Amino acid sequence: MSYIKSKFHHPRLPVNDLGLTYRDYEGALSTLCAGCGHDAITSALVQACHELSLPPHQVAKMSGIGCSSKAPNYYLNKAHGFNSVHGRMPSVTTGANLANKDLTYIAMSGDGDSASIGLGQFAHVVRRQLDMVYIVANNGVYGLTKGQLAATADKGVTNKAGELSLFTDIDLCVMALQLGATFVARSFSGDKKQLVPLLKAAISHQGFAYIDIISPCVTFNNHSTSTRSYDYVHEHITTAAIADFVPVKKEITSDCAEGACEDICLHDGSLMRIRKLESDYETQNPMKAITDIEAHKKKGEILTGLMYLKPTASHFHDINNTADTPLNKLSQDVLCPGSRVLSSINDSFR
Amino acid sequence: MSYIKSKFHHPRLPVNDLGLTYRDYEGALSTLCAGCGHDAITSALVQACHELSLPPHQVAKMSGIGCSSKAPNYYLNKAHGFNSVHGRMPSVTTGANLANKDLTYIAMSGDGDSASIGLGQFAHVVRRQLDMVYIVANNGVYGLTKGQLAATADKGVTNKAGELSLFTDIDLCVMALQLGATFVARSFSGDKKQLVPLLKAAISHQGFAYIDIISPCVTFNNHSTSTRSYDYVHEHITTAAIADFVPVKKEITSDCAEGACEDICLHDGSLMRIRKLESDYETQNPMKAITDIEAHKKKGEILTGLMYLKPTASHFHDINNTADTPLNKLSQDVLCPGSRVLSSINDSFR
Amino acid sequence: MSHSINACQAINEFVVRFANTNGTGSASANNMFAKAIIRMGIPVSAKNIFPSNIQGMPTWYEVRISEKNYLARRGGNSELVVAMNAQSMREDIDSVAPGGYLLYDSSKSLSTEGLREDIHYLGMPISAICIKEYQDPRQQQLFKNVIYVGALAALLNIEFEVLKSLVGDQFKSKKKLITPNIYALEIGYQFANRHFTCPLPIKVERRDLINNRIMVDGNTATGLGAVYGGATVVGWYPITPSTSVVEKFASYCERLRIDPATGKKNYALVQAEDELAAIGMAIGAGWNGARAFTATSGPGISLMSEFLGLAYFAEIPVVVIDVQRAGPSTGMPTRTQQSDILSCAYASHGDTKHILLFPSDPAECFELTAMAFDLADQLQTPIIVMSDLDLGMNDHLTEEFAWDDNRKYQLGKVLSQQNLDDIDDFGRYLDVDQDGVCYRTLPGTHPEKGAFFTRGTSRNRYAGYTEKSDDYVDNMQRLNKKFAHASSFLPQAEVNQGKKPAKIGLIYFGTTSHAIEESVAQLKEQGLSADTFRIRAFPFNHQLSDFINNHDHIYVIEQNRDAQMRTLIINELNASPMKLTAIVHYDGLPITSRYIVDNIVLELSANLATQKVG
Amino acid sequence: MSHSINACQAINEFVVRFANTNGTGSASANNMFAKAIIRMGIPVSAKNIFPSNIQGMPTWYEVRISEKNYLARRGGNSELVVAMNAQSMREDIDSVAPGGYLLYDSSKSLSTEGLREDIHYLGMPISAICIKEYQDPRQQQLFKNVIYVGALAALLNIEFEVLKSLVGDQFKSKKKLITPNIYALEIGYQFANRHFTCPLPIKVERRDLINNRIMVDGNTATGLGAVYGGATVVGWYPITPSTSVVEKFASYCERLRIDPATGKKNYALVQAEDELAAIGMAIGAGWNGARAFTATSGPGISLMSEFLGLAYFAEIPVVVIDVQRAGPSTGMPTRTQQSDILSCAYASHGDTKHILLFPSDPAECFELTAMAFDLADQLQTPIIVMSDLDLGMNDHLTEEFAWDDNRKYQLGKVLSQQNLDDIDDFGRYLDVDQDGVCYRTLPGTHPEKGAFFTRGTSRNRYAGYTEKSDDYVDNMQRLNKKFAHASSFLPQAEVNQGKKPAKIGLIYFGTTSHAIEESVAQLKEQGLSADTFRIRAFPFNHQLSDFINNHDHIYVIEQNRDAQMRTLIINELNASPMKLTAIVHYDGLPITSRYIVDNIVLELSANLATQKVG
Ligand SMILES: Cc1ncc(C[n+]2csc(CCOP(=O)(O)OP(=O)(O)O)c2C)c(N)n1
Ligand SMILES: Cc1ncc(C[n+]2csc(CCOP(=O)(O)OP(=O)(O)O)c2C)c(N)n1
Ligand code: SF4
Ligand code: SF4
Ligand SMILES: [Mg+2]
Ligand SMILES: [Mg+2]
Repeated sequence: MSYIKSKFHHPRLPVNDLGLTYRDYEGALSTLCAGCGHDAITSALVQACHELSLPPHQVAKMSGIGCSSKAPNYYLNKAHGFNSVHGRMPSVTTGANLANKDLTYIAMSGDGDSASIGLGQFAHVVRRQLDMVYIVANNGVYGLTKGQLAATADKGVTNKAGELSLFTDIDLCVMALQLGATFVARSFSGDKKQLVPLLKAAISHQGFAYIDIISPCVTFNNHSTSTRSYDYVHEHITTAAIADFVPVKKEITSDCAEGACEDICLHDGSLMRIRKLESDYETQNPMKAITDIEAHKKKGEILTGLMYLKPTASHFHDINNTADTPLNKLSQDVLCPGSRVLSSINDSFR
Repeated sequence: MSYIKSKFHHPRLPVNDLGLTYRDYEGALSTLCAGCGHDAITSALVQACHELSLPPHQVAKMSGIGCSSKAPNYYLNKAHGFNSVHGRMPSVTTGANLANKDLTYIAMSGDGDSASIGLGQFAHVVRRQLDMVYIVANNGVYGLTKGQLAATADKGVTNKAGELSLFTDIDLCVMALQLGATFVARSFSGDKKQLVPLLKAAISHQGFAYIDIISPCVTFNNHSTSTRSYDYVHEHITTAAIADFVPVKKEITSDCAEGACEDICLHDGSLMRIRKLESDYETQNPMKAITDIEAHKKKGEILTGLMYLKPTASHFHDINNTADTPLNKLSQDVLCPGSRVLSSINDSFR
Repeated sequence: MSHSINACQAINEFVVRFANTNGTGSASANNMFAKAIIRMGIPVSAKNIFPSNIQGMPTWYEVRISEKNYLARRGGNSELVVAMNAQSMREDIDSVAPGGYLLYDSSKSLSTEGLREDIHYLGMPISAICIKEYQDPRQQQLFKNVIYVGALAALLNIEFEVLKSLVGDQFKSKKKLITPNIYALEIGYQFANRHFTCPLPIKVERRDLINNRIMVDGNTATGLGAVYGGATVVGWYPITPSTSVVEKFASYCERLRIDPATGKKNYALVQAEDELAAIGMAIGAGWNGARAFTATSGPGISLMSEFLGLAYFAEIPVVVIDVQRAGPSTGMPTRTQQSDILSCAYASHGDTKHILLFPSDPAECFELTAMAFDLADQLQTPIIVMSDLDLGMNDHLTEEFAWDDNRKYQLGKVLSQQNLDDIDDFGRYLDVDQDGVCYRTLPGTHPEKGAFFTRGTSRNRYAGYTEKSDDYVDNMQRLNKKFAHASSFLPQAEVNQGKKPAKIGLIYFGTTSHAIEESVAQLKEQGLSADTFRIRAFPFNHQLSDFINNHDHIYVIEQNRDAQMRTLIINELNASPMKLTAIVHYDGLPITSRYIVDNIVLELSANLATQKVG
Repeated sequence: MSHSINACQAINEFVVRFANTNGTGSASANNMFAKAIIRMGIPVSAKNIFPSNIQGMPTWYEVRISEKNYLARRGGNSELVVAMNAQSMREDIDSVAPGGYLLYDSSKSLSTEGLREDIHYLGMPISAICIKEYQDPRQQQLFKNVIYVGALAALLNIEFEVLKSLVGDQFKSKKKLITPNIYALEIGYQFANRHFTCPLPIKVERRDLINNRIMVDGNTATGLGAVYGGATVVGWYPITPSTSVVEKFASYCERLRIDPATGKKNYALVQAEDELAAIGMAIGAGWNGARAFTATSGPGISLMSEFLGLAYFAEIPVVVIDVQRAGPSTGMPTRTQQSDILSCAYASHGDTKHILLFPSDPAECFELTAMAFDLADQLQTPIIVMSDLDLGMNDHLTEEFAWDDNRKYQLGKVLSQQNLDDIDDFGRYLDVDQDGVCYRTLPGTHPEKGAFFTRGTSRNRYAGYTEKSDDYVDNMQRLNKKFAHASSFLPQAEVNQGKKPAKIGLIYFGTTSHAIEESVAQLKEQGLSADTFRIRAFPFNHQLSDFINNHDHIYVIEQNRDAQMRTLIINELNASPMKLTAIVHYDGLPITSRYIVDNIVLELSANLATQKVG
């Protein structure tokens, strides 16, 4: 039932550099539960892409299977999307990216999709430093199959059905840091002010960018004892650093106290302005980021914000030394060696 | 061609508490390449099990697929073994362990088997804290398929065929530490003096024990530019702490300098004597262990020895609260509720 | 509007269709409705037609009331439609049979354009009533459903006492909910009596046709069967429609499998990281002598196929429950189909064959699942129980579950320490009894003897690794022998056939069974008599070949596109394809007798035509 | 010993079998031997029979020399056995044909007990010679092999010049190795001349029967075919016997696919973490418009089955190379079989069907692999190339590779930005041309039009998610239409049949082809004439039905236990099983004409017998 919304454009809707309104970045009507965190991620993504003036059709929307993996249908309807199979989005995205390095790959996954069935592929796509934005909508449960515990659920919590989480949670931010991701952040679908700039930064980052977005499942994991409920997260969230994305043209107004800010220049001349909320925060120290995450967990806090950024990251195609022309655009005369070469090859087998 | 070796026992072979000689712990004749590191692991295991006086038939030998996974056929021929499928040993071992908690599960895997195809299962068996010894014979390549690079190969090295390792290596010790393994060590098949006590400790440890054993592939990864060759490892190995296993009865002679030793009492009253070779070494600090490993890597050194030990670890069956009788020994009258119960169940559906 | 249009007339033979929005708690109210009719002694079948989504999408509940005891989906339009979802109102109106009734929420008046003239409209301002009656919006939501059930009681002549007792049972544990629910029922009941001429010409009358049958879904039965079958280890991964098999198993274990002395669990259940791990755990446990299973659906079967090949070749007992759904790929996860037949029978690369069981109702889910554990141990190979979404997730009126306390688990050929002492020549793959089934040993049994190395690679009779052609062929032929031997252990087919066989033979299995009795009756009305053969297991035996040989026209009726069971029959029995006509139904809804009969008749007349021509 | 026993006599028609230890570098020497005979204009086939292990285990190399051009494995014992492995000496002696010759290393004398009287022993103290000649143990090892080749030259009358030129070619790049190798050859050559009566009664004589054929393995051809077919993206995971497909693809790309200007790669190859990821990458690339493939064997096919179902249902072009090995499970990884037919044709749960291609020699591996990329794009579905270990890893004498420079890649129905502007109603799954193949768009093509959401779930013609039964059925039927339509694109079968058909028809495919010409000849000797039909692709077409109808006895010859191709034929063509007799050979070694003919004759006489009786 995913029909497209009314195309009526309010005359006064703000347009971006491409002359597009945010309406041009929307997708089909969501079929998720009213209040689902994933829908908030959707609108944050719409806003981020609009503000970045991304040409919508130059984006590829990738996902696995799950409520979260349905979300790509609800944004950027001018972009192609691929709702693949459960837990295998990373490999499909890898192949798509190998075929055409010029698109922007925004992938949406769930914590079941990535921390359980997809953990191996998650780890290996990080390792391969694929140029993509990897979003996990972290709700601590399997929404689409009605609320079983995910491997990201905190030890000791019970899901709505009363099942107890017996084991320590798998933290995908920590794993991403560990495996060499060049952009790692955690955010909260309930905090658009923090989420939108982080998404803009992740999308602008050339290289592998991971964002873990706590995205409450209102139907199966929003109860009082949950640690992924809106209330709980609002109460226990702390932020290490907020990242503001400053596009190229926009000149920088120094609106922040000494030392509290760090400006990181990105590949295209745009800026990431990091506002440090924790005095001892370091943007480029993955080991420290891991320690901080664990430390806050011990305190019962959820650390969010930008965890790590390597501005001058290399990605798969640099490393592989792939041709500049996307492989899917190479013509037969470039690809096929032809008969003359073949006859000399034949001679090598006589 | 795995026939059993001559059963002739040298009269003067030392016997253990069970009256068994090491011969009773041997397996079929190895079909691995002459000089393969895995054969050294085999003999270390034979010695460790013999010295621990393990009843051979109370051991279950588990493995996946690979040269390393063939190894269980070459030790403990009185124990059952299961050479399963590639990368899936952890799940098979989990099931076996659930069925009978009273056996000792010694699993042998390869770095291809565990760091690539098996990475997801590796991570989740660690998380579930299964009571087992998980050995990875780390040779940086796929031996059985003739030498392709494994995900554990160091970035920048080339395999024998000349293929370059493009990405950062996956370090399974780090991952195990990260995911809550309660015993983590790295060793070298070329250093039996260090390996045997570590194996004894791992086997005696109740809970999940991981040992990463650098085990050179003489055929495909022992060349001069390899970082997994016997020569390279011998030259770059450093040891954080040696673990000596001291069985219950054997009384402790204090043969080591102040502070250089730490004795940890294990569940059964036996001791782990940790000889710290690095002054700032801590046995029970996983985050520090990770930092140390990475630090040594940066220095081009390979850190070995005991990385982490949690003596009072709980394991899956404690957590699951499984019955004391192994599940495979429960009789029908315990398992089957019978007809009376059934008729009341029927009534609930009228 | 509803002046002089003729009205449907029916007593105990009609269909009521509920149109709701999922996630609004309509399920339990609709369920109460179905149960009430059963408690009045009248057979009922109920089909839940729900979306692959959690909240806010249209969902339907189709209740067929049939004193003839025809419990398949009837199909076609419904005599009464309870239209509570504005989203789907248009199609819901279309789904009313001519002369039938539409009960709708008249709080907002129906948009009149294109309204049908040939049906009766029963408007009831349910939302308005709820807003008046209740403050809490959640209650306004929930009691809506209870209220229309109350109205239906009046309209269809359901005994109000029956409803009250049902409410009583339903809220045994939450007593304070009883009064408000009965109150809501009364609101609807009285409103209907006041505003409509009750009862309608379609109504129910008390009968005594239920006997000892129960109303339960197949997955509950399967989970319970696993408990009775002695399963102790489960590795699983959630997937619709199989999820509730394990959830039910777990909840029964929490009641029936806790050691009274210690409070510890006499079972171990692990939600695995994926399906490969799930079946890996079951296989590891089976290897180690515990009864183990996993439950999955379509995509899970594909992912398990490598491991299924291992279990076949390494000869490890394991039970797999496949609750089939509409494929291919992710397909329609909330629709039913029987389309994993081939992928299960021949799961995995290489020459591999698996044993399949085909339950047709919950009672059989219970029985065949329990039996599967015996078969797995006796035959040392995977046993796959082929259920489907219709069977697994819909409630069915079924024989009560039965268990003979004298029944003993069949653990198969497992050698004890004593046995091993008595044997001087143990070989894991020695065909001692010449039935292809060899004696196995469990780890830890004997300090000196019986240990062997289990492997997925070729091995000789003593479990030694081999690449010798003769050893390999010897082993493969023994596996074939074992497979042939298996059919003698398997449940017999259910055959209905007169002394002299009818012209037509119908072969079917699983949930198609529900439509067969009705189909045979309808065929008879058309002067066609038919014998029937219900497959209950694969591999087949001579019974099936005989049935095929004894009939001129055979129809293989199944719920998939590619006639997969027909393929299996032709291939395994060398039956002539010409003789076996496929009747396939694969739109994701349970098959109906109408569909079966129409297609048989169509095919027969076509047949005749060609005969006339040629 | 070898006094008055009669000796094998043969010119250009005999078998030489080499028994070595793997990892001792015998391969290249043995290969040189085979090539030398080819360079003398005489056809040769060479089978490598090696263990699933890296070093120290017995390995055999069987060279059949046949001027009749019979290039299947002949089977039976060999006229000459070069026994260089003490481990397997016993069975190697047994493998000599009566009157045949055993060339062995006499440095240690043979243990005399049980030595055969009926063969000739040619002792040569090779180890001793090497120890005398070389210091470096590695050299002592390697040159052994070269020395016995030298000896064989003398014994079998191989032109020494030919060997020298071969050495020259082999070490083009390492010139300094030429002299020592020729020296080693001479050692052997002279020793043989001095100590044995050369040449033996079995020997070779120059012919001119090779024409433009080349000697190459199928995997090399497949890898090269992928280069010519325009493959740019590869995801793979190592597995014997498919590994060298990708390794060869990679090495050709390093030569032929580097952008001259930038030195950058016009391809991307990823060693994936497993087979699921490998095919996932290929599918992602296919979705995005690149030509992509993966190569695997048995277990990999099982692991890829979920993804194959997605590609079928979501209609994504992708090429999969399956180099089959002996299953089930891990089976015998270094033995050959054709046993993934069913698991590939119907890979994945649900109603799924895949297109298969069956190359029979390296030339066809090249051609069909290149063609597979066109087919995948034209049909928007997976194309599986069914090779096997014998074809893939053994060198075969085959037609040289051919490529027509006018040939253009067929990219199928992909809409450009312009196309989209011209269309006002785009629906990804609209069957515009009524052939079941719809028009697709690639990401990034058009700023406004043509974008859609690809999914493995059910969808309508406009790619919108649907659970409507009609939409679902509509789509499933179109997929069937597409599959039927496909056969017109596929390579034609190779049929040999006289004007009036023979009594017997042989249906075969893949490597079985090598034994067919010889089988037909041998049958003729027995007075039986046979027509032949070589399947080159699935789905089949009327051609095959016609062939079956035109013959009384059909034999389906294949290399698996369960007669999988026969199943496919019966199922897809409704052919009568009674008519199709399976001749199955599945011991892991390549099939021989002897086996085929013996079994046909056996079956025929059995047949006659029963006819007499009944
Ligand atoms: C191979 C396979 N196994 C299982 C499923 C069933 N399934 C669908 S979604 C899902 C988990 C979804 O959880 P998550 O990824 O966290 O997404 P969420 O719904 O919570 O956003 C599962 C197990 C499937 N579709 N495919
Ligand atoms: C599903 C599957 N894929 C691939 C293979 C082929 N294979 C056998 S062993 C192996 C890798 C072995 O490497 P590792 O685990 O490191 O063991 P090693 O031989 O190096 O000791 C592979 C890819 C297989 N047997 N099964
Ligand atoms: S079930 Fe949870 S995750 Fe899924 S849509 Fe509803 S709220 Fe969101
Ligand atoms: S190939 Fe390498 S890993 Fe395998 S047996 Fe030989 S040395 Fe060991
Ligand atoms: Mg989730
Ligand atoms: Mg390895």
